[in-house]
Amino acid sequence: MNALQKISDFFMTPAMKLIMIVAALLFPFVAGNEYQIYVMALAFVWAIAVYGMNIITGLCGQLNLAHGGFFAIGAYTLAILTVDHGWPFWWAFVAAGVSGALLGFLAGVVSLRLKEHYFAIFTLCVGFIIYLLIDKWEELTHGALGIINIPAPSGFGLVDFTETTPFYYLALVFMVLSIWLAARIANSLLGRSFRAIRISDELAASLGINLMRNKVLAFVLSTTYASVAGALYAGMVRFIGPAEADVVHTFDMITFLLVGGIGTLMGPLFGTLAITWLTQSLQFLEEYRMIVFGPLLVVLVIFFPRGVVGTFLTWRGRRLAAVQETAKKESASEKKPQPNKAVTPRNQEAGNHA
Amino acid sequence: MSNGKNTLVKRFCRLACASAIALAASGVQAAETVTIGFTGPLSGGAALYGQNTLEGLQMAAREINNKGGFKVGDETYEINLVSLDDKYAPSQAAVNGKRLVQQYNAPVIFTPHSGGTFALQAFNQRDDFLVMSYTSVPTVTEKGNELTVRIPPTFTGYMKPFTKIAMAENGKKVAIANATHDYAKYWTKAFVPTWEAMGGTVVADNPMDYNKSADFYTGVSKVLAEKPDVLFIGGASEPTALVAKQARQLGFKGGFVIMDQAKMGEMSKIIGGYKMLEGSVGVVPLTMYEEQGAKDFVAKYHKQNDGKDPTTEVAYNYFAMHTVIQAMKEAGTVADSKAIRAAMGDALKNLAEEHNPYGVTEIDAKGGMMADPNIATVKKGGTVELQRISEVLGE
Amino acid sequence: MQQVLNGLTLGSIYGLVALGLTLVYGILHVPNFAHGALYMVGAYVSYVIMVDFGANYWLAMLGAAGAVALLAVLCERLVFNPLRHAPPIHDKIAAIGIMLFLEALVQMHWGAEFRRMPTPYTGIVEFAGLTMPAQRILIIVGAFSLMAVLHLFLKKTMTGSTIVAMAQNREGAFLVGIDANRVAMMTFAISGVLAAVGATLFAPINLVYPAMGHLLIMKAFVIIILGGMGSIPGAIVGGLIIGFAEAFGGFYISTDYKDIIAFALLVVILSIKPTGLFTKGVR
Amino acid sequence: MLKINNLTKRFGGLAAVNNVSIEFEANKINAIIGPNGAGKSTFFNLVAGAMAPTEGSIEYQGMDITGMACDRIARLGIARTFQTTSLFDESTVLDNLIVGHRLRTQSRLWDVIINSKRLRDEEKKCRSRAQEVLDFVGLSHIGHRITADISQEEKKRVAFALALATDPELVLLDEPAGGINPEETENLASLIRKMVEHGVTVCLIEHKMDMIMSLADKIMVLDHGEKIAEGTPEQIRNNPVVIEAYLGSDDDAAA
Repeated sequence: MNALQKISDFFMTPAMKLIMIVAALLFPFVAGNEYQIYVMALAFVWAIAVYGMNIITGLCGQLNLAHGGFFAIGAYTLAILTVDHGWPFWWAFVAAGVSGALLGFLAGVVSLRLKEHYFAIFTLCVGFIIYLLIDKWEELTHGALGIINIPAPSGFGLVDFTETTPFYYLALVFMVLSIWLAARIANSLLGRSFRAIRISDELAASLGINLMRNKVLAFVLSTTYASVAGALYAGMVRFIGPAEADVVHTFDMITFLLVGGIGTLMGPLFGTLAITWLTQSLQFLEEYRMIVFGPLLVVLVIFFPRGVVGTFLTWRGRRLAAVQETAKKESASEKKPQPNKAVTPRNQEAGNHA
Repeated sequence: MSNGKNTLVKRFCRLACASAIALAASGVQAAETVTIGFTGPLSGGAALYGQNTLEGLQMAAREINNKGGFKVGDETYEINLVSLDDKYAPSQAAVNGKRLVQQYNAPVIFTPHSGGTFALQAFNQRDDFLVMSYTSVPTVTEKGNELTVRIPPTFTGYMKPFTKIAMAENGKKVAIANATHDYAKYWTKAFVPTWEAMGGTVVADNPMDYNKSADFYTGVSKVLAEKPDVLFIGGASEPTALVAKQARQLGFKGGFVIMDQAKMGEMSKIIGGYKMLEGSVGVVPLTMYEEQGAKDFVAKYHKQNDGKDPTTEVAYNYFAMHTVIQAMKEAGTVADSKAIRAAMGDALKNLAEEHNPYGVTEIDAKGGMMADPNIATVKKGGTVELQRISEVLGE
Repeated sequence: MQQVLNGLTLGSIYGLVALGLTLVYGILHVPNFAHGALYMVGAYVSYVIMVDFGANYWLAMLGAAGAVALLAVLCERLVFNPLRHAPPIHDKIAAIGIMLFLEALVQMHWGAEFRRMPTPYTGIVEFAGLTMPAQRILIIVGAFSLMAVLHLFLKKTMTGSTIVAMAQNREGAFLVGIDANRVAMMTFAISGVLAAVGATLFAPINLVYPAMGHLLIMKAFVIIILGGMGSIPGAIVGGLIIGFAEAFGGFYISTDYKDIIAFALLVVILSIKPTGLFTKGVR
Repeated sequence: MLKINNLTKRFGGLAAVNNVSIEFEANKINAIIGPNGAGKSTFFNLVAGAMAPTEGSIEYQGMDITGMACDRIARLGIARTFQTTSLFDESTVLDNLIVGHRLRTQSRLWDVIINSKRLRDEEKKCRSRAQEVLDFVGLSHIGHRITADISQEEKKRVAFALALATDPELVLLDEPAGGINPEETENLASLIRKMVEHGVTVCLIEHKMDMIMSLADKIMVLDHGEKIAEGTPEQIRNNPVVIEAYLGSDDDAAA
């Protein structure tokens, strides 16, 4: 038990973050071939979108089924501006983020007036409308033909992002930034407001939290994440079609989120990487993948609703509480100042991600 | 299609075999094998299509391996066909492409969709592999990618003969009621100008989603309201047959121009013969071809598959695999994708007739295969008449 | 006029599917995203019974209804019942899980190809200048008679009225001593029957394939939001509204944009009236 | 402190609260009793802003707050607890309370992104306020526990603490003693008294009559949405109309 405790302590230390970043930096050198780097980079791009979903669904508790649609909006904004209007990549990239935010704001203002099931169903329809528009509005989106020859991110003559390894680092930078911001939000008063809404609208409102303003903010943040991820995706794959807006992507992201741990900080990354590599290694099972993942989703929500990371954090929280209790008893009997000051802030951090 | 009696057990066996082969291949890269890659939809909505294309490749590979492989220089090689599923998603095709090149050293990758082709083209010249694209979308070879071969001839060859026949049989007013997916859109884009250039008019334009639509009556009755002589339809064979049937039920008396994706032979199975297709022009399955190569291939396929008819996908991909191997022989290398591409022209000339059911003779500079396929006209009373495109236009 | 009949055909099927959905929602407050998958399974079961066992159309419909009802009850027992007290997000995700699973299962067994379901009613009825294939008349008549039967069941039988009671007031019904488990199972079974019959009626004029339930389920959701979630007349009226909107919209605007009509309608209506058209009181 | 004039709320044709007028004084414990379905919870919802009244007005410290949004009312100093206490089961007790003081802070998204001094100060302020209220309700010893693991009574106290973290002047307690044993009820009652001693006005709904009678300064009795009596516990106990209402209704409210 003690060894477990030590290991789990170690997971929460800043050193662990450093190790993870170093591991990510070294990955291309360790990877057997470019294919693995490519898969990893693509997983990072998806992870960014999943972090967005985590803000609205994990923190704020609103199941947004249009998330894949906003991913596609980012991808299409970038593709249309670069291919049809000759914008430089990074300008179009910024525009993709902005359009995700703006359209997210519009969709949010309308859809967030609805609660729970209504919201989920409504966003499902919003996602479908996005898909239909992309598929049918040929003048703007090229319709079913998709958009080809999307430029790779411009490296300003210094780096060539059409190469896999440089793109990997680019995706890594964006993902680390995304996680960093997500952590900031989750641990701040803002994140606490979102979580209060997740517990219950009534409770949050009675605590003086403006529901609409906070929900819309969370929604806009999430759609911005999604569209930034979508823009990166377009710059990576360099061909997009209406299928990017398919609701299947949203379901995939939900799976990533649930496996990793909904509402936790490292859950989205863990879930995305785990499932991505699992599917890659079980490639020959592709056809049967959903036969495994469907029931997996059901089992997860029934038995492990908090996913791998969430279950770990709860377990750890309990352990720490127990440790503190025994320490208190000991200090009471020995009349000594209790030695576990250092434990408290850690513990709080664990809880914060919940 | 519906005679695919794939039981669960059978599928699992096939799967187990495939994965065993894949595993074996990933383990040791034996000196005498050459890996040919495939990425296409093996699950999801387009799975059947993907599996059909793969089947053609497998059939050819099996044939070659059973004869002890093929000789390039002094070395004898066996084909190791590695297939990966991409669910029709371009990004997944790109991932698979990377994998096939990096992990399996495949010099050639087959893909049966334009989206996958575009995604692979983002890096195929740098990573040095040949994309064998089974799609008749012209754009895949028009962008100047030097390592792409488009396996079927472009559909644009059908425009003039179809238009000519349809006008002669029915009249000059056409209504568009085909499907809405990418391929159908490409078709419409090419068809409309041709029709108009030859003096026809488009009286209604109302494509429908053949796969998701709940009902074609609304759409069909809408275009029929404009009293067209000809109805331009087409998507997968099954829904196309339904569209034709519903148009007849709604009183349409003219003929159909049927996009080449739908095969009249398969449509006739659904709507009970060719009677409903009177006055129509389209393409027919290989089984109806008179050429020797086609007959040989069909006979061979029937023997191997309990009399089941081969699909176009099977036939073209079977041909393509043989062509690639022939090109490797001509080029004297199994690794240099540029040399293999360069040898394609010679390979086509020297390809055995039985390996070339469609009689493809040439490849153009951009990598597009050229053929003179048969087109079919349904005459009064439901008889089908076959003509080569050159014959139709030569009249 | 042709469009009225088209609208009626579409509307009656939409209504039938939406009815099952709205009943389940009314009783359990679960938006069953897997309902479209149940519809799809219903079509496959009918197909198998007819094509592989050579049975009669009506027998196939009966068989499908039974099988899907059983499947629906299983879903309730194994998935939704354990999740009764979970946060609302969980049952939705579980429903999505069921949907993915059923689709993958069907696809594994039958493949993704389109199949055509045979029907004994292939004739065409000509009436006052209107062309109506017999199957379409069968759809309209069949759907509406099933709705009538359901109505009688809910109004005249004991079990039916407990379902209505529970839909109207869950806590109240519970206090009065209604066996909530039994009612929940019953409701799922009915929704399964409705889905299977709808599928068997509709499939002959369409195709059978694993993803056939997708669009339908989304439209069904639009319908029950419009009609008020849990409201039975709302589902029927909503189904007809969407059916007619699509038939006329498809005819006068564009078939290409036909599918968007339902969703655009929803967005407009909910932007103006967030509680739906026919909802009464507070949500 | 709180002045209610002719308050009415109708759902469809049914009046859940009908023409109720009453005044609650500051620094007192005010109780609302009545049989099930008498409109007590609706009354609370109206005061807290969760619903807008059909008719009538609500005046709080001389300000008209009728129909004002819930969160604004909370910022004006009215806090509430709910019948069922919903909390973050997965985080620690202390962690649950920090958000309670959020309404007294100004930080926005931008502060979060740049981690501004304002944000850091406010977070410190919220944390210390959480610690304070936890001490106040006597739970500082379990602040580090996972909320799912604490007892029902402790949860009730945490809910009080959460309401107090908003710095309220008026606290609405909806059945605070529901589902806990008599001894715990007594402890909770003393906590309520302690709140009043510290300058908070309390208004509560409760079914436990003993507790109300010993605790309340003023009682209002609702029946079928209408006020049928108001007064001191003594007055209420002897009011024939009230007795009639309780005997006449066949529920267990008088337990």
